[in-house]
Amino acid sequence: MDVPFILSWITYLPAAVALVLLALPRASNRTLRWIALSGSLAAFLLSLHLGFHFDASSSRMQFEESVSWIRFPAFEIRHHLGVDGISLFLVMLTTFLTPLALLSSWKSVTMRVRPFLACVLLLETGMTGVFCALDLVLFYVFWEVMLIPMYFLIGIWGGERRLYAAIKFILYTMAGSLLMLVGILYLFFAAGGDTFSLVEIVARLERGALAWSSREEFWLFLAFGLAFAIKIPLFPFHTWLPDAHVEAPTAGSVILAGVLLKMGTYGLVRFCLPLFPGAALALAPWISVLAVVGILYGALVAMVQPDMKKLVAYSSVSHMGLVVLGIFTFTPHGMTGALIQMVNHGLSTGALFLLVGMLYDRRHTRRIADFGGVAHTSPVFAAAFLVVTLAAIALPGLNGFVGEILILAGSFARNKVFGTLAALGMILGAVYMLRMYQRIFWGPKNPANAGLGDIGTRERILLLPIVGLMLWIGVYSAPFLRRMDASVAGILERVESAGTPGGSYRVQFIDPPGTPGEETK
Amino acid sequence: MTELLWLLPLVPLAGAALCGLAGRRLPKRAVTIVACSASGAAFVLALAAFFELLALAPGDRRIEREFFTWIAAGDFTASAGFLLDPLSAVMALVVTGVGFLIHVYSTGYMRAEAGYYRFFAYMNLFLFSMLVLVLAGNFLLMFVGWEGVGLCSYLLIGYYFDRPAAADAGKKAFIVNRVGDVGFILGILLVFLTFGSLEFGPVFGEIAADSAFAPPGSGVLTATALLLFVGAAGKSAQIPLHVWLPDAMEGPTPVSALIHAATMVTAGVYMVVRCAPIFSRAPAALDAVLVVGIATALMAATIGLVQTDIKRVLAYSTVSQLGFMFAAAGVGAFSAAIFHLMTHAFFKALLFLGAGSVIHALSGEQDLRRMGGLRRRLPITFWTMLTAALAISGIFPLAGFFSKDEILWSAWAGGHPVVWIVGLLTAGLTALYMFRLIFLAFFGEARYAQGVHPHESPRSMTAPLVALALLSAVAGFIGLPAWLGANRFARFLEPSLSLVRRGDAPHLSHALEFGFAALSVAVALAGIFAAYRLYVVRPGTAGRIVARWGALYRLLRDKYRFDEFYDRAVIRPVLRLSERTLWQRVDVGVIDRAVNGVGASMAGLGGVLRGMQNGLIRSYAAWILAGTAAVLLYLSLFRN
Amino acid sequence: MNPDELFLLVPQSILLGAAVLLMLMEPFSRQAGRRRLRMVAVAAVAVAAYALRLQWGLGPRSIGGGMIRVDGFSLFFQWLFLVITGLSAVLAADFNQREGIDRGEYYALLLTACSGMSLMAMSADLILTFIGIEILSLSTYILAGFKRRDIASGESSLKYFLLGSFATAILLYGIALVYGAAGSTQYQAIRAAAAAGEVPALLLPGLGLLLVGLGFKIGLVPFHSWIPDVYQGAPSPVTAFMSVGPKAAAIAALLRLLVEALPGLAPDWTRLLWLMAVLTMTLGNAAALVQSNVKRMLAYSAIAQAGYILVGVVANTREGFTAILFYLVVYTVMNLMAFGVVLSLSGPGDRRVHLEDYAGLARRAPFVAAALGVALLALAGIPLTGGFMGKFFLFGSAVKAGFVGLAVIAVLNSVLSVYYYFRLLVYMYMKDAPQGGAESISRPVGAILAIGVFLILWLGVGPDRFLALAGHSILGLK
Amino acid sequence: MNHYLTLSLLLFLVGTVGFIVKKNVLAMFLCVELMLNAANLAFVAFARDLGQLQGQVFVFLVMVVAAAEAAVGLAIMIVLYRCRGTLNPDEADTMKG
Repeated sequence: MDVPFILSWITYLPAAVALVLLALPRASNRTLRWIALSGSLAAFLLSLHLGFHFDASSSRMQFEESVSWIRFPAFEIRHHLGVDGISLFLVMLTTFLTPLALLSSWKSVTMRVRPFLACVLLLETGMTGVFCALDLVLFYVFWEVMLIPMYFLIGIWGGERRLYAAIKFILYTMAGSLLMLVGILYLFFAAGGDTFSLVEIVARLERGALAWSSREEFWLFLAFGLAFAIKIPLFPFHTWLPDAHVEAPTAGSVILAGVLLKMGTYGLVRFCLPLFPGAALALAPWISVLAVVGILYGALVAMVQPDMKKLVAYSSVSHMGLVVLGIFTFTPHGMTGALIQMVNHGLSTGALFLLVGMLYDRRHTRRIADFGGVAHTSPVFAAAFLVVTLAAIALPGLNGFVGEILILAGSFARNKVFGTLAALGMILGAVYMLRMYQRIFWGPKNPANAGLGDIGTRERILLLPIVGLMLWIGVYSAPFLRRMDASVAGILERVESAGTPGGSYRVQFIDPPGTPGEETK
Repeated sequence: MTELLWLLPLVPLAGAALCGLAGRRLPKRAVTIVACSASGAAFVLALAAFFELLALAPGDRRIEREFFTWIAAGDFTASAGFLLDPLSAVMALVVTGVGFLIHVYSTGYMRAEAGYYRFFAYMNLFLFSMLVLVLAGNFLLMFVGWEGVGLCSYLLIGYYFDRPAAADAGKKAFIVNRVGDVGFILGILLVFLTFGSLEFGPVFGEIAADSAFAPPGSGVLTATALLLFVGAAGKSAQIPLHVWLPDAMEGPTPVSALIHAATMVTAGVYMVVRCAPIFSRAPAALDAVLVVGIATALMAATIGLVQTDIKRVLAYSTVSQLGFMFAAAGVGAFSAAIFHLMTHAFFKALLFLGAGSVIHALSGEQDLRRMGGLRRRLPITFWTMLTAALAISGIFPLAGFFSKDEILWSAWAGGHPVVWIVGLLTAGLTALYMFRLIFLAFFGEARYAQGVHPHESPRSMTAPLVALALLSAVAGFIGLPAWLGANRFARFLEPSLSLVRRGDAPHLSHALEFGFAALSVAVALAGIFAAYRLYVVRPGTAGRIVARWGALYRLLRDKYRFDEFYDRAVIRPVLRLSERTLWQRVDVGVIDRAVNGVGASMAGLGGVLRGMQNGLIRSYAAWILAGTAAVLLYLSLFRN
Repeated sequence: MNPDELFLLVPQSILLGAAVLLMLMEPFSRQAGRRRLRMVAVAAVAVAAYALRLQWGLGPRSIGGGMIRVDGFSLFFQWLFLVITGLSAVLAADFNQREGIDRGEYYALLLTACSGMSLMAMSADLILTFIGIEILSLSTYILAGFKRRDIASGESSLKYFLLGSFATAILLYGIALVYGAAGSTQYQAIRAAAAAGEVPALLLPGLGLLLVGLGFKIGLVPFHSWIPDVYQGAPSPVTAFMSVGPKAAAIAALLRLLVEALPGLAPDWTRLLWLMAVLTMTLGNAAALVQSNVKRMLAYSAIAQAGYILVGVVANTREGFTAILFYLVVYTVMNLMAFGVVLSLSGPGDRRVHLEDYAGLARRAPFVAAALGVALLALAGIPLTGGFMGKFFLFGSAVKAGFVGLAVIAVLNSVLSVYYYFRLLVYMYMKDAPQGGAESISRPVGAILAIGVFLILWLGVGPDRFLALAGHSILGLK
Repeated sequence: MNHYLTLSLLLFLVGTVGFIVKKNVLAMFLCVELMLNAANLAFVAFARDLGQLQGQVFVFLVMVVAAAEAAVGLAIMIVLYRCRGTLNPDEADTMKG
């Protein structure tokens, strides 16, 4: 079965539903919610089609579609979409998490429901578009447009300091992305001024029709890389994240942590590596240092957070550092691990925010110290929280482990110091997550929880698919990893083309400054 | 049966799923049936597998089954596959056998608990994880079981989660184990890096072929072995990662018996033995194992002397015995380590269950100082525990005698006389603290609270005691020392250890070996006698000794102050670093302030501009004039 | 002048004729007939636009011995000015009634201003440019002070008048110097004089003074100081007009002058304008950050926007000029929308123009808030709006011309601008209204807003036609 | 020739400086007139130097413009005086910042 323009359908269906919502003036909130939910579910079902019909043996773009968008005599901007093994699961993650985010707000958002739903759906369009776009301008448009609904989500439905958080979020991310815009423009003119197509420009680089001077490549890498680093967020560009997370409503946090952060690491893999492999190689040690610092720093700071959402936010800094480390190992397993870890982090952190949201709905506080003994009143909830916690700390058999072990294997092969330090993050992860779990759920019965109740049917429906997916990836990750292999190999081949032949260059190059080369197999 | 090997761990998993998901709505009876039949079925399956293995020729006793590819990325592949060989068969038998007995015991012990279903779900899940651990055919799958049992341990220690102590202990156990696990993981990665595989077969095969990547004694092998041993030390509570085990006694007593005595904590020993091909080619690492093992044995035994909580005495005893096992591995006597592991599983599980029976009878009292005189009230408990105490003390012909003696003898024969002496001393101490426990609990006058009427436990609890007592009594005979006949146990294990590199053992006479055995029995008897003098004949003597050696006593009572040390040297500095330095100072004070500072400085610039915009026409005109001058100047100055 | 040339001046004649007509009608029309005055103005604009349409496609012509050029460039700007004038007239209608200044002169002055602007775009002679500027200026001086009883309006008018005439005098002196240096005030002649070997000594200071004069009109730093005060004090519809019309006209004149008359001095003026662009953007944005009066904030924003436009001048390439024209269209739409909302909400006395007055607007008037929101997003340069596309091509032209540093500074400035544009969004959408009460806007303004939203999105999603038009228009520059 | 130009420049500078120094709106406007006339002088001088008539024509144009400017300016000043009762430019500073 071949569905024409399937990626466009997936991308724009939510936006279309959002417009429908805005155009229905008299519908009740309930109706609106159902329409939004079914719209996002439809997008999810369509994205399943991608998963089933994806050809795992190919590293090429699939389900490609390309139509002229803005046409000039000298060049055109194309509406060019496509997915490969790198973006496939991120698209699916987006369509998977959005219905859940909508469902999570079923009861908690009662004010201005219509614009809320529209924002979430528009956000979905933006995110899907980011993962599918293969034209630099199109990518940039999605990248930026997606900020606006997120800004409103934080600013309108957020917590007490929402205005500060919203403006900080938007300014911080805009600063990075606008510099990327300059990078895109430069790239465009350097590539001949006739195409914004990523595929075409990479092809030119591969053919040798286009070559960078090392200075050029360095600055271009930074222009793109900064935008991505802020989004990831890579230490030390992370301070927008705790604020944004804490103030965002549950659905916003879920999407923010679940999908938005991945856009940064995705961008690195999709753009920075194939376009600027030389700079990527040269900067890899430094980026790895930042990543490792982020892993430990995020974990240590997470350890002492009194606010659950802040804790999870800092843990994201730590986890995303691991993903970055995996990417810059330039090993097949490290990079595959990074890709699957993006999905994993989306699931586990998304789920954590859902769970924290459920607590917040009931108690209207996120201070860990205000809780204790919740397991007495809400055993099912406690169990679900435990599973998610364990996934977040990479317990084998759950999804997080698959990603972490692959990343560790990759980084250990590349550099033992980094690998070891990153592994220490596993200890710290257990410390802060279990600390939180213990303080919330264990302990003597707490009269404040008297009215807490256990989670209801809606919330179970919400958690079940996530937990199921966690187990699936944890136990049988092959269907996921297999679909990434070819694309990862393609990227790596591209990166390695920048190293001098023989490969020894590569290994020495990657060692951190100051440490002697280590033997790798 | 081996075709159905996958069923072996899956049966308890199904039990766990059933109990965990539906248990709240099922009657207790149903939970009992599900849980016990799951563990019983697992035991039967393990027996079947064992006999099937036995039916094969010794050289063929190695069955590998691969079910599916679990992780595959690049050249990194890990399959979900099992390896059944004598070593894993013995472990599976011990795990399921003791596990089954403890399940049965728990139906009685936990009867009154509200979280009955939860308890059994965790227990079955534990069996599943433990079986994955011992049956795994590669390092990574082993790690799955490894962390899985850690999780169950965490959950079961924290079973009484409303007690802060239990909750803390669970967390402590998990985190300390994580420290070890990271070592384990790094070891695994080093293995992968060196040999390009994670499967036991290829890796050990290459090592045994004295691979050029990692020749015997090479740094890589030593590093690998040491990292793996860090993992083992974490799981098996060896110095310096032993601190979690005594605290783990906050869990229900059957848990202590199953997880924290008989099975999980011995996983470290199992792992070292499984990786014997590596360890035996890394002499430096082996020495480390030996030193840590024997030091732990002695240290824990000394602490055990002064503990007053019955379960803590047993916990330190466990730590001590685990140290023995590592010492055995350290001197290269891998089969002796497993042998002791097995016998220890029997008698230590028995001791814990007996202690549970005592606690049960005394309505939760765990302090030895408030027991006494229970001999007649709890006859079955007393006799079975006495058997176990004799066994652990190494009295001929009980199981502990054979296994411990083999370790001591191996140490001497392997050229480690100091280890032998320390081991002997520890054996004496073992007898001393064990019989201190027996005498304090069962002899003398009753010191428990008025109104408590101890009575013997129900049959569901005593039956496992008796079964274990029998095993403790006779299990030793499968591993007779050379001067008594053939060590069948060692011979059975042989195929699993065929890749071990062995030095040439000096030929020592059977007479010498017999003499040493007699000596160790004598030392044990001396220990028992000392305990008798101190706690039965002259009960006041202990107090006088304490008074005289106050400092030493306090040191022992405070467990050498490891916890305090960690608290001060690690936990608090890290927290302080995180809270004050990283969070408040770096994150808020530097990074975020820098970010906000950019904004503030722009707003500051805006403020300055605001001031310049003073509303006066003439000053605006002055600006225009100045600007004109600047433009003219600029144009004339920068003319090329 | 032959009939053919007269035909080319028909649109301007219509405007001026209508202006005279309006002045004559004013004393005879009563309150009820006020509508007719407006209709006359709008009709004049429409007829002039139609007349312009007839000229399109005739190819470049010139009148008066090359003093007046009718080419794509001037047609584009004439058309733009007509749109601006027409929209300003419509926007002003209800406001003027409310404020009691609904007089024929108002519309007449708009029309004369329009013809002054058109003259600036068409002129290829410095003297004619000067006259165009003066016609425009005199009209706007009066418009700024149109609320005679209002202190702020009077002050605004005075400031504008004094500083404006001061700047004009400087400009005139510059013209004199150029005349002295080149021997002519015609652009082609100046160009020839500058190209013939040695650059005459007085040409450079002449250029400097011309830049000061035009820079004053555009609002370039450091000649911007009048803008905030005048914009704030003038009646809001006048501010709306001033923020787009004269600015665009001055840029048109600047482009004509630099490209047609002084390409030989390009290294000099690009370097100078580079610096001015940076200063203009940065100072405009930084000062806008700390404003709480929306009109004043938009005034500073207008300064900053001029800085972005200047980027295209600095690039000094066909792409740059195309982008400028495109951006001027976008800028017109978004600024008129923003001011349209401001003047509708400002209430009696034109006083409710503070950020607090916008609190909770999304609740009180969802459509108005949404329209203003779209305009603000466009001003901030968010994709899918014309504002993004405009900046995209402007900065792109700079990058292509090798001014990467300028582009970087420009985008960083855009980040800065996001802060204050979005702050208004914050007030509208994220704060609760203090006193509630639904807002109403007049139907014409509503229609303009709706069309504006549509246009901004169209320009953002499908800009190719407009760009082609702009690209075609700048072919006249040579 | 140079003398005329020097005089013109001098007049121009006097005008600009006067504009800034004077504290009366009317006087400031007269300074602007002075600047315009400086330009006129320059035009005439250049025209004579170049032997053209053009520059002299410009002067008339400028004078017309200046007259219109004066008309508008005086009107504005009258309005200002009615509103505030002063012609001091420094008092017109209600809008700033």
